[in-house]
Amino acid sequence: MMAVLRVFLFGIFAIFIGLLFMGIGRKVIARIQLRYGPPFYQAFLDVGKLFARKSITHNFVMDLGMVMALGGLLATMLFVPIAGHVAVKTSTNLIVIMYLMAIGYLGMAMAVAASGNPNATIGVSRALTMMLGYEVPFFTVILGLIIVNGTSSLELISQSQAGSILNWNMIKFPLAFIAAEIALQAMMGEKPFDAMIAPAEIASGPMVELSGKYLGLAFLTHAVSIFVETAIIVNLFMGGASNIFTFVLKQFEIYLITIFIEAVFPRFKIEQAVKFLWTVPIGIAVLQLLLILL
Amino acid sequence: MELPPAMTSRWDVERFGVGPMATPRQADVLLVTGYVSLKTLKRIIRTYEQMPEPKWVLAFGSCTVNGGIYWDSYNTITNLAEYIPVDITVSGCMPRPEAVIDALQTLMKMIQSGEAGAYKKYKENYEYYKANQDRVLKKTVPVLGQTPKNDLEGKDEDAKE
Amino acid sequence: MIELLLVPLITTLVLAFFIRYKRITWTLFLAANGFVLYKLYSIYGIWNLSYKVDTAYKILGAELTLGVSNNPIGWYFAFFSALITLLISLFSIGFNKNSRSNVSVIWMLIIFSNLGIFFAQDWVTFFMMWELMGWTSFFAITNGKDKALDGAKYYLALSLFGAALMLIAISVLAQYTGTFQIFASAYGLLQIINSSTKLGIGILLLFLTTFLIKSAIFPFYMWPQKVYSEGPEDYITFMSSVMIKYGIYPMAIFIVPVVGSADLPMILNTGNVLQYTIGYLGAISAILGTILAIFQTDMKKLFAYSSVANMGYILLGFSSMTIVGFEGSLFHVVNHMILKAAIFLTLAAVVFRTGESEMHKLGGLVYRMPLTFMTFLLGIIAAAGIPPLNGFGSKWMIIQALMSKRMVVFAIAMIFASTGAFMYLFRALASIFLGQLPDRYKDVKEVPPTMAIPMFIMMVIMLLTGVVPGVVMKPLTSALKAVGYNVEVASWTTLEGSLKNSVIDLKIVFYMFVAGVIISALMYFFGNKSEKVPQNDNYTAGEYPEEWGVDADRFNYSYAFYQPFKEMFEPLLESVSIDGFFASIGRNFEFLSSTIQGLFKRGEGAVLLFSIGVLLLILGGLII
Amino acid sequence: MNSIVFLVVIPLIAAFLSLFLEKLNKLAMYIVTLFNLIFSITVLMSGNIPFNVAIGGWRAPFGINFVVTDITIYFLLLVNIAALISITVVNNIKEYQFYSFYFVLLAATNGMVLTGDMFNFYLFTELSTFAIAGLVAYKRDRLSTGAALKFLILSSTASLFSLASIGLIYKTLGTLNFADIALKLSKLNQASYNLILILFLSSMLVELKIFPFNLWVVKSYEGSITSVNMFTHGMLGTAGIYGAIRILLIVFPNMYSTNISKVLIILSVFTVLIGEVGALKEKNLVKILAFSSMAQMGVFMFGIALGSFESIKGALYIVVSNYLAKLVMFLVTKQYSNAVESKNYIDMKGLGRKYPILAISFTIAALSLMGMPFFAGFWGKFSIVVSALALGKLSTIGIAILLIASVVEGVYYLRISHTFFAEKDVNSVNISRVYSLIPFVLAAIILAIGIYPNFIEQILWNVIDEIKNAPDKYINIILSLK
Repeated sequence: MMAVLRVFLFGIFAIFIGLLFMGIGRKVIARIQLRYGPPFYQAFLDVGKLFARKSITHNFVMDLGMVMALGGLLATMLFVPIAGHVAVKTSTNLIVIMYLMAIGYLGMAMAVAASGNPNATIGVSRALTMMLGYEVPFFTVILGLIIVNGTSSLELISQSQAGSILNWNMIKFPLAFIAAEIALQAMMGEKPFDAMIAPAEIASGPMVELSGKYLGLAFLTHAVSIFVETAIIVNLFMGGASNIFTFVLKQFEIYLITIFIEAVFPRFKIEQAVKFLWTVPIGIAVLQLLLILL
Repeated sequence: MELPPAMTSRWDVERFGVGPMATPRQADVLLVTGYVSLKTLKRIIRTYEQMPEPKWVLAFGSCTVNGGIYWDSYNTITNLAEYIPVDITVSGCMPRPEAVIDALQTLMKMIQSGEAGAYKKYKENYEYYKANQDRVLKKTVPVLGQTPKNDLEGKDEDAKE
Repeated sequence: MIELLLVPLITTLVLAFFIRYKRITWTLFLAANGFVLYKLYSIYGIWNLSYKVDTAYKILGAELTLGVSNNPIGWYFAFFSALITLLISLFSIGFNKNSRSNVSVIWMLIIFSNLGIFFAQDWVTFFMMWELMGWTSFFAITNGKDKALDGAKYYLALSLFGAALMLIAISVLAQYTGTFQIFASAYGLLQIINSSTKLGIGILLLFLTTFLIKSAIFPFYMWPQKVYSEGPEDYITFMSSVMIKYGIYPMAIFIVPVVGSADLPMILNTGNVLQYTIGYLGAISAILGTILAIFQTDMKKLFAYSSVANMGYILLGFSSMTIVGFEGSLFHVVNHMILKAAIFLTLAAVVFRTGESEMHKLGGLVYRMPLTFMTFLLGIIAAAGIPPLNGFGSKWMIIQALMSKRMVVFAIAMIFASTGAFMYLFRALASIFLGQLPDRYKDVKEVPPTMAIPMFIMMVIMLLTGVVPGVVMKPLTSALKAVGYNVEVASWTTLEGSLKNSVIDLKIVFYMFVAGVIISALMYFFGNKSEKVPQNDNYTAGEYPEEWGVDADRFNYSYAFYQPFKEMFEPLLESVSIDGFFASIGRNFEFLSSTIQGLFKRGEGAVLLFSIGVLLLILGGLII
Repeated sequence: MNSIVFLVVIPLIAAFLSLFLEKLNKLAMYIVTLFNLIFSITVLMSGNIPFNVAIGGWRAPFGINFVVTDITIYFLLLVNIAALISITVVNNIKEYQFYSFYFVLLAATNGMVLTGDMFNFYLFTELSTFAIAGLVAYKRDRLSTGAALKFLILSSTASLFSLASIGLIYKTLGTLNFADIALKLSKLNQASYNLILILFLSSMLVELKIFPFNLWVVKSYEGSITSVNMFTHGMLGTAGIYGAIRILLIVFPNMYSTNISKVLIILSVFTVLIGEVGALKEKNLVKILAFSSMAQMGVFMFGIALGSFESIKGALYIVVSNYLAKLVMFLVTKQYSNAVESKNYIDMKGLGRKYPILAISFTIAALSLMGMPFFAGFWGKFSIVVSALALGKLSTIGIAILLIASVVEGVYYLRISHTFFAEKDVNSVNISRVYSLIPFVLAAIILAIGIYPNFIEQILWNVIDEIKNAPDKYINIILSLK
């Protein structure tokens, strides 16, 4: 019973933090663009409204896919240690986390493709291409850290950085951190790597046919993915944290970097994005890997 | 013409939580900006019908109310409300961004108070609207029975609360 | 033991007799497969079973003995292939109702050779079964259809070529070791490598090439797409899930132990030269297979390349030469068998109902074939290696092994391939089952129960092996233990990696996934209700697609699905195309053939050539 | 067993009689062939083997003699069985010339196998050559006349060499008896030995279809009727193989110490390559078989040229497999090509669906020729490969090329089999199912040998034994008469 409650709490927590980050992110972007911006709780309002509205579905795959999307990401989230706490006792294996994350994306892609709108499919095709673009540098970074630590457990990696700030992988392996940051930007689908949603071009891509609660679920999925991705980076590079508050703060720092980049950059074309991801971050990551191996 | 300033730094409609959305599926409010030619009307109707409920229509500028300077054009409708239910209109030719923001604010209040529910009317009086639509849309059927090939400018903007 | 081989053989004869009665043949076929499976089940653990035939045929001064024995790893391969075969044969009953040709006879012969390969005790038996499988596959692929001939010819040529290499390798090996026994000759080969490295490696490479050909590893990766796209779909299912593993099995029992314990120059202290050779071949196959799969428009070709990539993973696992990698590879063999069978069954179902295999001409079939869709969905989730389905565990073990051996290039190749797998798998899903349903498929129905049941069982098996990997890992580890590897028998749900603190419990992963889905489903039910709209009610910027002459086919985005990606890779692929090389070999032979025919047609020079021959003889006899 | 001469005499008498028999010729053909076959079987069963018959009472080194040993009797059987099977496809032939030539051929090939004398061997070879040339020309069109002429020219050129070699032998050794030659040759100096061998080989290789001597093959196969093809293959070919084994292995065993065996290896590899590759693009089924028989003879020659007993055993397996398989293939070709009135195998599409036994027999024969396991050819291929790899660089390269050539062979043969089984409506075609019987039996024998080689293995070891112990088993028998 406690375990069930714990799992549930972790899920709600991730959703909450993710939505909060999204709201604040919008505000920050508005300030950068010299606007006033929406209130920081706007994301909660949006989601609430979306769930309250009637929505349109094309077939059961859309329902299934959206549930799978959020479910997959929530499941991923349960494997990520948050300030040393994990929802259930497990080995917090990085590879498991990376693969589990994919099921969320698959659910999402499936749901939107089921709508039969070409814009959505184009968006998904771009998103998957982008995925190939960022997974490779990101994994190269992870590989370096795994080899250094001799373990693929996220928890152990973050524990190994305990102590002073100088023990953080961010300081020890700055190149890896830079590469991971660039990959993270793409992972979150923020500018300059947002060719998959490109509202002006393909009518917000995957989301084109989502309405009401489907859009709401997509929002939540995005929120959880923000949470998971920043949490992974914090664990990998910033040594985790001793309490949850510090952890969330560190996560927010990571998110803020992403937001800053997002606010000022235009958009890459998809092939440009992949080419960029396969030259700059991979180059940096491989350099770091060589430094580690030799 | 009035919407870009309303959305960007000067007036920043986003502080009320209002932002543009790319597709009707995600939108709550349909803004019909400016005169509605017959071709446009056809698209407006499809877009409107694709929006999930609840949905509202904000008719924008004098042209949508009485045709404006196109009042006697053979190809333009004069009153949008005959074809789709309009919740709120903003008059002026052209209205200022402040007027748009004001209209949106009013619409929100109306929604809260339950006044704005024109989409229900559309359902109830579907035959009426349909008859009106068909009457004018007949004219768009090409003379030689060919389908029209030329593109047209999108005149609809959708907004989300 | 012998009845295991006799039953398929006798069934073949009976089937040949009844070839014109489809109902009888396919039922018999099913029954025979059921018997084989039962028999295999009953001989589990009895590793000293064997059957020998002494012939009077003298070779190398001794009389040849042919034999089969219950070899644990062979049993592991045979059992799971028999399981899959049984399911496919159940599917075939329904599938072949309308087909004109009857492939069951030749297929049964292949099943005979299948068992023979996995249980062969000596190289001669192995070779005999191997060759039998080669030419029977040719007939099974063509199955009386002319358009399948090109692909089948390609396969046959490669297959015969490989067999020729193997024959040379066997003969040389037997000459130096004096035995045809597989296990004994492995030790012999090890000694040869240690004493005269060049010769030993030469023999090893000859064997390796044969096995690479059969498992479609680079540079022989072209045959699956040529063959799978044309052959009878149910047989192709068998081929892609079971037959492609024929190269893996001898690698596992012969190449891996030899390479793993050979004393060869090391690279970066992580592995020896051969290990890296195998690894690079695997890595190239994985990457190339993935990229090529992304570009295909024919669904069967797409999954053919996917098989190539998966074979690459297995080789990568072998190349690590650790027990985790080895277990992972063998586990992946079965996982791939299951998921490929599931996927190809659904493709067969689609072809059965629509008669179309070009993906861009399909679409929206989920409206009509939901069960097929679900099977396919689970299949691609498994193929992408996503937990909680079955492809994950084995891939995870392979990656763990590669990372623990610090083989970074291979690990990155693996990740590249499995992320890319996502691209092509989704593309197949979207193009075949999602999107708009064209009008011509409005009347398509779900497949009949005989075909639906195997698909459903496949789903169950995929989920079962994904959540409880012990159903495969327990026999596997017991088999490895019986062969003499130093392994613990695996537990039901946990998998052990080779890094620190890397035990994953797939049961927990499954529970977490369920928990996530429950939370998410709560959210879903918490939302307002939704309304179902027809497929053509879609956002089109206010346009009516039908007015523009846009039908469902044109409205689907599925032809050039990854166009930007393709543009990036096309120049690269054009420069490394192996296909051109093989095609040129074929062309040169044909050119030579015409020349020779011309020589014999005209024949004015008969006497001249005669004198040349005499001169040659004089040269040989009197001068040299 | 002086009556053994009847094997030659009776067909010769029949050849004279055929001028007058007219319609009874066909019956006579069956009677004579059956007589020959039954007689050979009786000889086999009599248990007197080996024995020697001196014609006219002249003792061995001086007179003409017929020798029957293990090798002889088996080849005698092969020749006569081939004759019997071949004549089953003879029908609607009224011209007495055909029968005369056939009887001469039968006599000559039996004589070739039986004789123990160099000059007699030469005579019988010439006789059979003329008979075959006449039979090839039987169709009397441009193609077959040309083919026959070409064969005649080549074989007479060869016979010149042969005669020269016999002359040389007689000049230097003073004898023409095989056994005597074998004994005395070892005393000859190397150069003369080589010269004799080269001259003799040059003539021999024409019959054995080895490359540059074999330009007659394709045309004469193409130009003649099926029964003549089967005579060429089953009677003349088998007798030629017998000659090669007898003369090269028993009379000239010192060949392996010279470079000639290496030249033979090279020539046979070329033959295989040319045969297999030449057939690749061919559409005419008969020509394909011609190319293929060339290639098989190449493989046989390769096995012989290697010189180890295992490779010779392999070569003998190849002989058996080729002998059976080609007979099957010619029979099937005959039926199918008659049915569709074309020799192009593409026209025979779909026939295998209606007449599966013929097509399956053909496929089994093809697989045996390819050296697939479970068929007779495999054991031959296996033996040759194993022994070739043990015998140095040249043979290793040779066997590699041979194996690659066998890939090509596999492609073109199975392509034909596929065409037989391809989907096509062939209702208008009609073949009597009786014709399926002989191919089926022969194919079953191929399969039986492939699965259970013990029986044939025993026979082949007898043959090898005779080669191994030639002085005891052959030479002394002949020379120590009475």
